[in-house]
Amino acid sequence: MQELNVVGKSVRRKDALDKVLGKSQYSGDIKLPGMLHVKVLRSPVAHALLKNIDCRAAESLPGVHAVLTAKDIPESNTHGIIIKDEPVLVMDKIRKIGDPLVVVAAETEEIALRALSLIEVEFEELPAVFDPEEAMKPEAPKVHDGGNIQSIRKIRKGDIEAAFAHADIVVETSYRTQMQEHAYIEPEAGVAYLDGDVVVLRVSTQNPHFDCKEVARNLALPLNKVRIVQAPTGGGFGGKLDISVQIYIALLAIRAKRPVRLVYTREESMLASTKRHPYVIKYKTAADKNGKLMAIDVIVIGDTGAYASYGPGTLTRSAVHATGPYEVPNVRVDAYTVYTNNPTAGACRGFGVPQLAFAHEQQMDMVAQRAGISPIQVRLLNALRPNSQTGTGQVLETGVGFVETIEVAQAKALEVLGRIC
Amino acid sequence: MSKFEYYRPKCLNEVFKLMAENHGYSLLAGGTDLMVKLKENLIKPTAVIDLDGLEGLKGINLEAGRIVLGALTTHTRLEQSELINRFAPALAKAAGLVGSPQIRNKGTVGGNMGNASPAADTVPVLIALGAEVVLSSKEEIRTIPLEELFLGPGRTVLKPGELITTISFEVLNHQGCSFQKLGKRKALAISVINASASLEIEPETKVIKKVRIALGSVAATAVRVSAGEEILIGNYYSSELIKKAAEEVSKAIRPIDDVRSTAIYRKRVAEVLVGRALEEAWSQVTCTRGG
Amino acid sequence: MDVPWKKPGAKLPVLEGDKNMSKQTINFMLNSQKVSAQVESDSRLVDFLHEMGLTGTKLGCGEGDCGACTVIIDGQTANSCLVLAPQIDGKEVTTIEGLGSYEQLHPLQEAFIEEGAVQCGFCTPGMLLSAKALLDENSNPKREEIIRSISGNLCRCTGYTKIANAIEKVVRSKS
Amino acid sequence: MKKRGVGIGCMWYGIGNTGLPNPAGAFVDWKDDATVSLMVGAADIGQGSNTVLAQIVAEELGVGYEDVLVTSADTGVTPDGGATSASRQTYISGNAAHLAAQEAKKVVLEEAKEMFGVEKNQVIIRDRRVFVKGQEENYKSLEEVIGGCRRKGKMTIGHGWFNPDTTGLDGETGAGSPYDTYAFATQIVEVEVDTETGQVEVLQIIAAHDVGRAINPLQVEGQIEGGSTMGLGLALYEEVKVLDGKIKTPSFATYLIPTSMDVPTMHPLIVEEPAESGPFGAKGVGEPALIPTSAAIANAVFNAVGIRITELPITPEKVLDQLAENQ
Repeated sequence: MQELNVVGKSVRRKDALDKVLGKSQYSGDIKLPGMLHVKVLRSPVAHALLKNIDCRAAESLPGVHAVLTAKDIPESNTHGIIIKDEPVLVMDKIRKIGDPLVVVAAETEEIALRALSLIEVEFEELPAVFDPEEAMKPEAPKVHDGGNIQSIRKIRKGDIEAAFAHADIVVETSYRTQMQEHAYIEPEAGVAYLDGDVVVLRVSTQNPHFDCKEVARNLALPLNKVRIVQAPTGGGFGGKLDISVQIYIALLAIRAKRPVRLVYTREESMLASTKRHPYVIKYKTAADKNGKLMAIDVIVIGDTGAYASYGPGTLTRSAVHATGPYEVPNVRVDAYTVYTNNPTAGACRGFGVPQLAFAHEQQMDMVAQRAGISPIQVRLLNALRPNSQTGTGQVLETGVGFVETIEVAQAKALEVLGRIC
Repeated sequence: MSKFEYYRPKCLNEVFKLMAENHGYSLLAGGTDLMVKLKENLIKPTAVIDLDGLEGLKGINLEAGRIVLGALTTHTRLEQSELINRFAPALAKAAGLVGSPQIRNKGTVGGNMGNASPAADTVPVLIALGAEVVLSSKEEIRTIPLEELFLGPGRTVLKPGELITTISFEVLNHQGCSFQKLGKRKALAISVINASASLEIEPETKVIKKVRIALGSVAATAVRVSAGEEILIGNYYSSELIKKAAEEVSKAIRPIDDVRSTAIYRKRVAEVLVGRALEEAWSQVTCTRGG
Repeated sequence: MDVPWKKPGAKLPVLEGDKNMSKQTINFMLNSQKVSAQVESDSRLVDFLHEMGLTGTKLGCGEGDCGACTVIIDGQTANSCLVLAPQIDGKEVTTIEGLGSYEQLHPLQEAFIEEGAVQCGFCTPGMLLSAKALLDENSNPKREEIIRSISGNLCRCTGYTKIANAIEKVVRSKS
Repeated sequence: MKKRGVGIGCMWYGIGNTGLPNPAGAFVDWKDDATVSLMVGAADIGQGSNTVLAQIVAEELGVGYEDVLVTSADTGVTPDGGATSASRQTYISGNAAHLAAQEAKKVVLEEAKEMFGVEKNQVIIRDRRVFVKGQEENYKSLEEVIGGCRRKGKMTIGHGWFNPDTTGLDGETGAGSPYDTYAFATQIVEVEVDTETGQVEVLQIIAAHDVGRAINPLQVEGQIEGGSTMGLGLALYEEVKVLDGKIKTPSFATYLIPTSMDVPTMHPLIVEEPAESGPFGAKGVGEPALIPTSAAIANAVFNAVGIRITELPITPEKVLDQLAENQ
């Protein structure tokens, strides 16, 4: 590769100085003159029809400046990166514990919290579904009107049946992976204020331009009347891709005509943010007697919880990556994104690939064992290399450094562990 | 967090007076548990009495063959104390496995007891060491064996107006003590289960004279399990005997399922931990303490 | 989260804070400067510091489980979310604002930058204070002691290795 | 008894969104004194995109890294950079910034060509100096050349945007080219399993990652170490426990991520197989770092004690159960 001056050098991070001095102003550190504090009332039940919300007592509490419900959202009352299926504030149906019902802006956090305790909510609980495989059955309670199978992503290549019929080695295993929290150390937070007729937000976010569109759409504002500035963000890992505080604070800044701030507590962050999709993976691998892969047949079920969020994108990526970094001539994958009344799962570092890696890498070791070769041999035998074809039929002409990663790791293992796999 | 008055008295009499005047008081020793309870609104005191001003309750002393710990001794002090490392290294070990450096700097041995968590790390060691606690009130000073302090999670025999002032245990020449902890990670880990054992031997014959086995996180309070002790007393140490004693302990306990683990797992590893604790105690008594 | 919730017809919760509690005056040393301030009896140190404009101390969990709010009190680290503001009366408190400045970084701050120990930065102030407290007490700690000294500070970005490297670098440069 | 084992985990990861347009834009304003203002939509959430993007621009413009001021993720100032996700910002926003820099550079090269009286491709800009190939001693300062542009009323600004060359996936067969480039990795881990308590300890992680080109090697290592640690959490500790829709682990006391004491010795290894379409060959590394870790750990547990844990996380309870079943 070409020798370069700046690229390839470990220069000092742009933001490191402010960070080591404690000078970086994260959203929760920002204090604006006359700033109000926001709290959110959330559902304690997983599935219910919302009948009535009585905010009168909260509204009349001294120090409270605005109490908003779904009725106060000028337009849309929906958000979501792929499908707009999540309400800003619930209008008629609660789909998970933690669904937002009311937002309050008050002089202090304490008053805002007290206002929440004065709100009366009437609801009618509905039968709920918490298991994705149960949710796929036709008789399961419906989380959304369209049914619980949000989408299916299919990959089809070659002739699966023939490959399995001729295989010397067949390995079939079911895997389950858990729900994971992103656990960034900075909980979600943001401030909003008016600059003339523009509402300006400084928020902890991974995607300000998306936030801008969602705020504008729900507030019925043109995009040039909403300005989102990302504040220094204390980690994201996919969990700050979805809307968190943005629409609430924009709404309340406009309503109260005062700057507002909303900082989630850790518990609220855990309750309201998305998670890594828990997966059920049924994985079947066919190989010849030498350990050369012939086919994979995979079913993936991802529990996306109450809302789609990045679910369909995650399951699509899982389907594409289901082969692992290997050449597999015959492929069948069905990846289901399923709604339940669980916490919403969304984007999480790795996007559905860690779950599949957990499966395909154990499959590879089992194939190796059956073929009587080492885990490294089975990988080298099947590795994607320049001009290999992927499970979706893409030919990777260049930029395929997979084998080198095996070799480099193997050499290091010999050096520091004294052995290889 | 609820509104309360904050006091920092300088002497015990002032503490007694404040406890008498404020019925809804909470005592603040290190605050590492109290502050969490306040935050979660699990308690709503009208007064918080900070004991930090009671300098006399912070020391570690050797008095007439007993180690005396002021109730306000922090875990960091315990862990670093020369006296403790010399006479009760298992206690130093347990203190060093509590929470994190920040928690150990603040949290105190007395506070940990007052909090009465079944998972407290220093408690099983102190029970194994045969510790007694001194409870003081305006009216009386009483001394009870540590294992009698606890009634259940968060509940002690402390009466209104009473507080833990000192904890003490006898220093024995031919005794070894140990601590074993199983957490879900290596720091900031509440014990899934912990165990301590002390062995006292007859110096001439090496016959086991006295045994105490205590476990945490297997019941509503830290518990002493005599079932395992009886097997060992009057016998010579052997790995088969240890195994048997550990099995007895495992049979005797009735742990529960909770967010950290399962009852079945706890029963299984109780046996492992008690076995390891007895081994560790034995190596203490024979190697480091001269036997 | 403790979800504030009320079913129709249920009795209103008793409201705290109706009584007017007296404020307390506290005197303490903050980053080597004498400070006298009025504090509410139930305010936490971390919130009080923010009120004073010292926002370098971060709040990550409020329960002493993450260490983002670590400060040094009388030479020892503490989670400032687990300390009441009135408790620091008569004490000496060091926050990240007392560690270095744009003009003169603390060697630990310099090393954190150089060694790539900073990513999102939210754990950084607390991490630096834990490291400082260690080095103040022990100028030549072993790698294990370094790692243990930051075991009360969660970091989700770096995997800790580069943080330990940075602290080790300062130790090596001193010895 | 404690038994050790070694396991391998591999992965591939397509950089950018799957078979969907996901462009990013950038503006470059090369100022009179040859310092640069770069405006990008990419949100730096701690992974360090601002730093990397400044390096790319500085490299292209022949200025120092410190010469580049980055303003990012402000919808009032910066073009859309898309999400900081899919390990895409170095690759996609990096290309956008690179293109924007190239556009601004064109103006300067044009001016230099006239000043030196040579063809444009003969002119080189390096270390804030402009010179004709092979005649480095005869240089002009960048400020001088930019000044020349200004005197003619020329702005030295550029914009760029990049969208990876992909195709959508067929609805029935999934056929298509959903990503322009892929990152690859191999991780080898060593574990120690306590057969009596079921506890698994990871002793070492060797993580070899093909990142195309490491724009900032220290940051790449930081991603590998941090990602592997998150992968370690996924493998052994972390689980949001949910019962009837209610989270039973709603705090950092109950939801456990690795602490400093849980992290093994790390051996991050950078492999550079350039992506033709990447800025200076760069791909991405943010997510790949986490992907193979739990797989490698599961395989290492098998290697150590002969049990296959097929449900994450690999808890001591599951290990003991399986060990008991195997006996």
